[in-house]
Amino acid sequence: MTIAAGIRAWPSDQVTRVPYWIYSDAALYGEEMERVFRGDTWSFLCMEAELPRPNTYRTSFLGDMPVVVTRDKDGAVHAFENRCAHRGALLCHKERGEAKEIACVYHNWTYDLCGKLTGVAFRRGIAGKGGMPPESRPEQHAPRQLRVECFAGLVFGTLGRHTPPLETYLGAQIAPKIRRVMRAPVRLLGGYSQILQSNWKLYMENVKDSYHASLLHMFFTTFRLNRLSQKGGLVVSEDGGNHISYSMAAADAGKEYEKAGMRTANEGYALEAPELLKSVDEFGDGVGLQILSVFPGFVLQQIRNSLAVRRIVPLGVDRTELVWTIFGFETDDEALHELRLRQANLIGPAGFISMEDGAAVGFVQRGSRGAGGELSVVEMGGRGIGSEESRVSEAAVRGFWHAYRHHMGM
Amino acid sequence: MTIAAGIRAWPSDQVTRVPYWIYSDAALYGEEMERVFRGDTWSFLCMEAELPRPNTYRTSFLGDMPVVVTRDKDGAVHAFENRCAHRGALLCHKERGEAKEIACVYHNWTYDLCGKLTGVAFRRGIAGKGGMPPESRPEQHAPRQLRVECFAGLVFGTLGRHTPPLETYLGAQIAPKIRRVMRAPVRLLGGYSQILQSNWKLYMENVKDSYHASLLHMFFTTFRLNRLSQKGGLVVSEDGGNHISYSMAAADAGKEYEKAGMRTANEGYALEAPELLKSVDEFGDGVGLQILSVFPGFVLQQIRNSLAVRRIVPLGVDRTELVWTIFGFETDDEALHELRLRQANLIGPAGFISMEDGAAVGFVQRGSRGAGGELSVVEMGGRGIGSEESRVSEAAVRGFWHAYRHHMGM
Amino acid sequence: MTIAAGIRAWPSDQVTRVPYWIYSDAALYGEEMERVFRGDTWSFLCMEAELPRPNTYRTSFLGDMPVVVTRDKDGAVHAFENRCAHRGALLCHKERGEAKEIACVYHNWTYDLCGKLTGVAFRRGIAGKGGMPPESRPEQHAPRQLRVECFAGLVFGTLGRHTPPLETYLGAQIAPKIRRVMRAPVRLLGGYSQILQSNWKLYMENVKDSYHASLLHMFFTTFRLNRLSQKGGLVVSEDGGNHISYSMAAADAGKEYEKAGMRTANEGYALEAPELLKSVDEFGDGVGLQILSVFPGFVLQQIRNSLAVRRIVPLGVDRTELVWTIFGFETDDEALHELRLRQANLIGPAGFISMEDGAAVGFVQRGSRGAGGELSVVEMGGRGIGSEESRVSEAAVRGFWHAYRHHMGM
Amino acid sequence: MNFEHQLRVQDLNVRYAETIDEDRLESWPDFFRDDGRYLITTAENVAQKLPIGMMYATSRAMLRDRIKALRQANIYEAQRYRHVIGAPRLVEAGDGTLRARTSFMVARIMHSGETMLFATGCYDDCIVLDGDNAVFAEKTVIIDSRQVDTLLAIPL
Amino acid sequence: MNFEHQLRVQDLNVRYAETIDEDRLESWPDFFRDDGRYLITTAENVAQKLPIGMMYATSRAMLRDRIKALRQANIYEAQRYRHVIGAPRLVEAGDGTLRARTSFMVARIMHSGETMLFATGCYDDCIVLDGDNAVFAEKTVIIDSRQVDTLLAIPL
Amino acid sequence: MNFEHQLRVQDLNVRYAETIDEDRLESWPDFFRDDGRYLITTAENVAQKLPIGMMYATSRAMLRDRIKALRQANIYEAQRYRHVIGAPRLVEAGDGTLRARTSFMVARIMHSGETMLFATGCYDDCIVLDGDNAVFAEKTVIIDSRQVDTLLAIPL
Ligand code: FES
Ligand code: FES
Ligand code: FES
Ligand SMILES: [Fe+3]
Ligand SMILES: [Fe+3]
Ligand SMILES: [Fe+3]
Repeated sequence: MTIAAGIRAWPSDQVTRVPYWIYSDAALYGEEMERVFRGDTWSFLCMEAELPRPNTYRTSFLGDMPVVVTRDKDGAVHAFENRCAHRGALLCHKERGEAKEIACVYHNWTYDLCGKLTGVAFRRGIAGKGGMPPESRPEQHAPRQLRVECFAGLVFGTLGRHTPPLETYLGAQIAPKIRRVMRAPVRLLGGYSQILQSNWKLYMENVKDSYHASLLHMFFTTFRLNRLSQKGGLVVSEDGGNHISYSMAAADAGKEYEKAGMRTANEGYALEAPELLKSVDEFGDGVGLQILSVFPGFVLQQIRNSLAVRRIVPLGVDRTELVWTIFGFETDDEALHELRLRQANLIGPAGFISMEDGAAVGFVQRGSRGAGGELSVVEMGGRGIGSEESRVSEAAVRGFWHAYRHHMGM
Repeated sequence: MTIAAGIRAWPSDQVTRVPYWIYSDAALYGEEMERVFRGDTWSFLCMEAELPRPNTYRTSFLGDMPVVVTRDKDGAVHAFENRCAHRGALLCHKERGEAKEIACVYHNWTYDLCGKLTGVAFRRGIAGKGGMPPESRPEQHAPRQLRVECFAGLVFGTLGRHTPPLETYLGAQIAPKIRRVMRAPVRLLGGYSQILQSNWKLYMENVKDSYHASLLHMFFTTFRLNRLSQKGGLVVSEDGGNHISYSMAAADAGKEYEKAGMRTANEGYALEAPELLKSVDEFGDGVGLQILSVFPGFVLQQIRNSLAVRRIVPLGVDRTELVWTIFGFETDDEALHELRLRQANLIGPAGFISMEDGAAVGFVQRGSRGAGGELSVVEMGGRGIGSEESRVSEAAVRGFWHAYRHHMGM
Repeated sequence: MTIAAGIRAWPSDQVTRVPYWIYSDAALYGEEMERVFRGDTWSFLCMEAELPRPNTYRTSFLGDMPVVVTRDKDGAVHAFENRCAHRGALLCHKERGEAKEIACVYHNWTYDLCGKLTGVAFRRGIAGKGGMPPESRPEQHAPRQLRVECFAGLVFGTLGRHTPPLETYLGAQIAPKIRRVMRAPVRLLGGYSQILQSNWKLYMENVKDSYHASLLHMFFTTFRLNRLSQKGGLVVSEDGGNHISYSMAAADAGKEYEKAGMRTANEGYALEAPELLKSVDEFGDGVGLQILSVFPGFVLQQIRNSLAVRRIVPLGVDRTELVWTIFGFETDDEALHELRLRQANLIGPAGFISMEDGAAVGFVQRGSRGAGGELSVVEMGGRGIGSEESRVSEAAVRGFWHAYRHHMGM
Repeated sequence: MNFEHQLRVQDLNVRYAETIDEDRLESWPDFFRDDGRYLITTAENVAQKLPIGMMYATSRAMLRDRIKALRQANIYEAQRYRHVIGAPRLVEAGDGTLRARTSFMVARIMHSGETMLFATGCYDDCIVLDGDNAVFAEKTVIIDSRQVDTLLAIPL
Repeated sequence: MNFEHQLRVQDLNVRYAETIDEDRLESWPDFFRDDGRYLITTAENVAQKLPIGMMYATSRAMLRDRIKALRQANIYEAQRYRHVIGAPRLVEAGDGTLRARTSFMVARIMHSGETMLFATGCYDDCIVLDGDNAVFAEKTVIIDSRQVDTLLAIPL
Repeated sequence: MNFEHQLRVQDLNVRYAETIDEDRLESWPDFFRDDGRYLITTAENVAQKLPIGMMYATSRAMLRDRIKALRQANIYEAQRYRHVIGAPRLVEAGDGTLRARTSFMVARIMHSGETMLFATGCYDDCIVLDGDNAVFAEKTVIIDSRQVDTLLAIPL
């Protein structure tokens, strides 16, 4: 891809230094919507379970572009721009619903659930007067169709002409880890969203940053839910864009944090109601925590028995909505169901763990104001973007920038 | 007019396709304020009735530029920039008031009601010290005077040097339709405003779009207040900028909507209190609805006996204030007065009819996000901007773009 | 300094005319943050009294850039960017506090109170895995150190390489007037801030504008607290950037305002509780009012016995925070203390006097919208920037623009 | 002051607001007398003695028509209100009716979650008590701002 | 708890707020005792035990001066407030006075219609009841934010 | 209606909110019964009958753990709330417990002074009265918006 006029150059050939203007340049933000989100990338749109029956739809976003995701009468899933062919009104203005066809409210043009324009009100006028010229082809301006692939109950879409097949895009090491979590038919437990006062990239870096987890999130460390000293690993896809970070549930007795005198170490801190942390090894592999991300904006989370997908919706250069959908499985028994509800205390805007990510990304957005010309340092675990046994590494963050530069042509 | 650097080109020589970036380009918005609103166009400022006596004023806007409209001691109406010659403070910061002269609060410079600078505080200093050099000519920076014309009780203003006389600008077919409505001395009934979450042009298109009325506004159709199948017409001024759309009150018994299966057809829907729709033919011509617009931002409405003027105040590229002033006539009897109050239920932000326009323009602003490069289709009624018998036409919308391109030099 | 691409040119070689776009050009605003606030200028950061003990800190701003001001264990004052060397998070997210060292919450990197990076969490990894390459030099990206000077209990900082020593910068006539007010160890009385709906420069002009005081602020005039006819003067530093305006407490019996028929003259207006205006000549020089400003954003105020420092924090091209800190002296007796509390009614957002400045600057921001190409007039007291006996002068405002153009290279 | 009336009117207001906030709009007209009068206007219109309203009904039937139109005819984005209402200030009109003035704030929550302070103002009510029941003979909603964001579909 | 006191203080607060919101500022001082003390300060100042206020009066005369200045001397854009006030929490001080803490939110509505959540905080009051009458011996308005938009002309 | 219950529940709500707004969070769990249930969820989840919450506790001990974590473990910027709460609508459950629905608005004030309307919604409570004391057996906080700005550290 050619370098767009008005896009600033990356300061070096490395991804170990990131310029701060990348989080605050409004023109760049516009380019990202085109090149990253509407380019050759896969964006998570929704879960298949959110389209429970034929003739249902759900609205979502491809970057900042509104889209409609539908399940047609035959059960096939489609996605298209949420924009009328005529004058561009939103076709669906509800979060979700049932519909056999979609009628734009403005002039009543109609569409089938594939996004095909099926009717133009009074196209031939009334009593031979008015209406459209016979040669008009409004169909040519129909909402753009997304290429859609469903994988393990997750619906992804792309506008890119050269986006590789989803499973290839995910990579041989990441795809199986999605299947690992999505082990049974999904039961939706609910959702909410979090407005992050930061650029969207800061959140994706945060998710890929296995280094911060146990340093920012004292709750993790204190209760040894996740310490860098626990057995685990970091896997980055070849293109750098996708990753998983995982750790084994087995609490270690290590004293590295205490030795290093980390703020996050906190002996003699105990819960009055330890049942909060009770969990079961539902995946049978002893992995207590797996954070998985797919470039540009998808996250799949397993924290003990708390499962959720998260997707980002950029709202502006310094504002991002993070949409959480929490789920379990149809096969859950009452006990496991209750565990998931209780462990929901760990996640989301009020999560003992994840609330802090909301604070952290905002701190960077504000801390780097006035530092446009400066560089941040991404050198933990070296300079590479490869997988590592150690999570004391920013390899996945470097991977993110590797993929970003590729798609931005920077 | 020459094409401004940094204004994007119109995608074709037609007005049947409109690029979506036109609603979201911030630089373009700035140019519009200069070229359209402060160019060779007439903007509606207020009703003469809002300046009831000599020595009264009212603040208004020319696009985003604050202006003061006054009636001087001799009853003449003037308008000028609401900006002090000295350092630029607002001269009047109230909506309306009485004044023999205007004093800027910041340093007490004074103006007469023509906007002429009449006093500079301590211009000669105090005790021979300080004050302005004798050769200073602050008068050269006085607030810019608008050319003002009053027509049928409506006050218009322009900053353009080459704006034609108002009546010429309105056009031979439009001017009489203003006179038609403004049939007697005005009695103000009140007002309010509506904040539209859209670019200003989307609202003006909406007003000129005779095609949407009975498709978006079910209330219209259901009660046969306005159906495209009713007798009526669409008149567009030669330059395209001004229009009227009208329909006869006589309800038609047509079944076109039912045949076409429009969402807007709704048999067996009736009002418990039909008095809401009771009306009289006060203009004696059987016209039940007349919507009239003048480029760039004025609307005169007759919906049965509900009369109002609307003016737009752009607040930003994606925000617009729509100011409504509802009126009747001094000659109204109690019955007609009460009809107007009751029919006010049809209009404004809570209007059974017009509330939907507030939603629709926002839907386009959001629906077209991410579609900057795409085009909308304006082909109902062909490609021309001429008047038509049929309202199944977007001729007036094309007329708007014709006038817009002219003023923008696009 | 060279002229930046994309900065518009100053319209003449004079400072008697100021273009209105200077208050609304977003690109220019960004340049100001670099060239003015992070250039060769001194910004007031806080009072020494806000760092009462060793190992205390306070957050502040250099323009829009967050900074930390600290007092180290030896009592020395330091200031540095409030941005972590690693990924740029705010280092301190509290207004003020006690700390022996500073730990970034994101990854627990630590700093001493000089802003020196002292610790990188798991720099060497864990159990020989992960961590930073030995040759990494994150120290090179440490938060930028400000040069700091304390003067008469006030802490100033600069990032400029060529900023002259503070006392030189203040100028021979201004520095002593700061000392005059800061006559004893400070006792903090409290503070608040005011959000101004205007560009930051409009507030600084307002402060330097000795002409407006008695014309806008009727309270001043009515009670003869400050009339242009009172004995006083205006002093401007050579570079134009700094100023004092003062007037003697002795009420004059002059009738200039009454003669000139100023709105601000208001005979027969009296207070029921005149104790509000009771004051003592604590400085022993009969000066009842001294307003002092230092370019770009500092104000020191003595209004009778009401003492305060004010600093501006630009929040955007049309929004500014004005932070007030009100103080007295350790040596104050109860009577003087009570006088200060009572006279606080004169200042701040609710001040009988200063509330109006909040309104005035907003009036200019809004009044000049649409007048980007027009010029405001700054010609009171001639064209120079020199000191004057008369305060019927805008010399200090011209001085501001002189200094501004110098730093902006305009 | 009459404490019982105070608490009964407060309770009336709470139930009135809850009915709207929980989207039980079909029951909303029942808070009015058959010939109940309902008007939404602005403080500016009231100050200028201008009669126009945004919603104006002179009977419960008209209120039912309003709701019917909202449900069946009008197009608007899914949204809800949240009223917070102050204590009423009552004046006993003697004839078994009470006049009450009550301040309110209403937040509007779009289906997307976007929340704004949508309207502030006061209710100027004429309330009829009979037995345990209390209904509005007149309710004038005076909103402080002349500006309404996008549209005002749901009554206040 | 004393229900009568509860309702009387609530009524006092409602009338106090209404007087301000309806711009009857000339009557505002009458809610205070002759030697009434009125202070507007911020939670931050209170937390740091710093005494300064934004408005500070130690007599009803000073409150009248405040209003007089607003009406005759001060320049500010036309604006109104809308108070919504919670229920007071009362502590009987025994000596016929009550201490009350009450949360409030105040929206500010500019003449243009622009509306914002202008101030939130709590009233810390000392109230004197005599007979049917209730007045403030002390009213401290503690606003939660240290930031005030543009200016604070009208009392809270 | 039972005026005493009305006023007692109103008083309970005021003290509950004040405890949060004045950052006396250590006392917050005491407003609940030992086996008290506390849930924060959204109107959207409730409407779809989806069980997940943002905070969920089934005992006072869990509430104490929440506060302990806020104080000792969690990182978030200094902030405070201001609740304004409407009058409760009570339903006597007979068994000495009351069900109450109460509307609220909560403003959030950052240490910097930045203020926003942070949450609106209603409390769906089950309250146990014994003697002079009243505690929550269940408190469900249903926020109207699914969006939360940045984080929700302090309970609502
Ligand atoms: S915009 Fe959809 S039908 Fe016209
Ligand atoms: S700005 Fe108007 S007199 Fe100075
Ligand atoms: S950003 Fe500060 S330690 Fe990483
Ligand atoms: Fe995290
Ligand atoms: Fe319409
Ligand atoms: Fe001033």
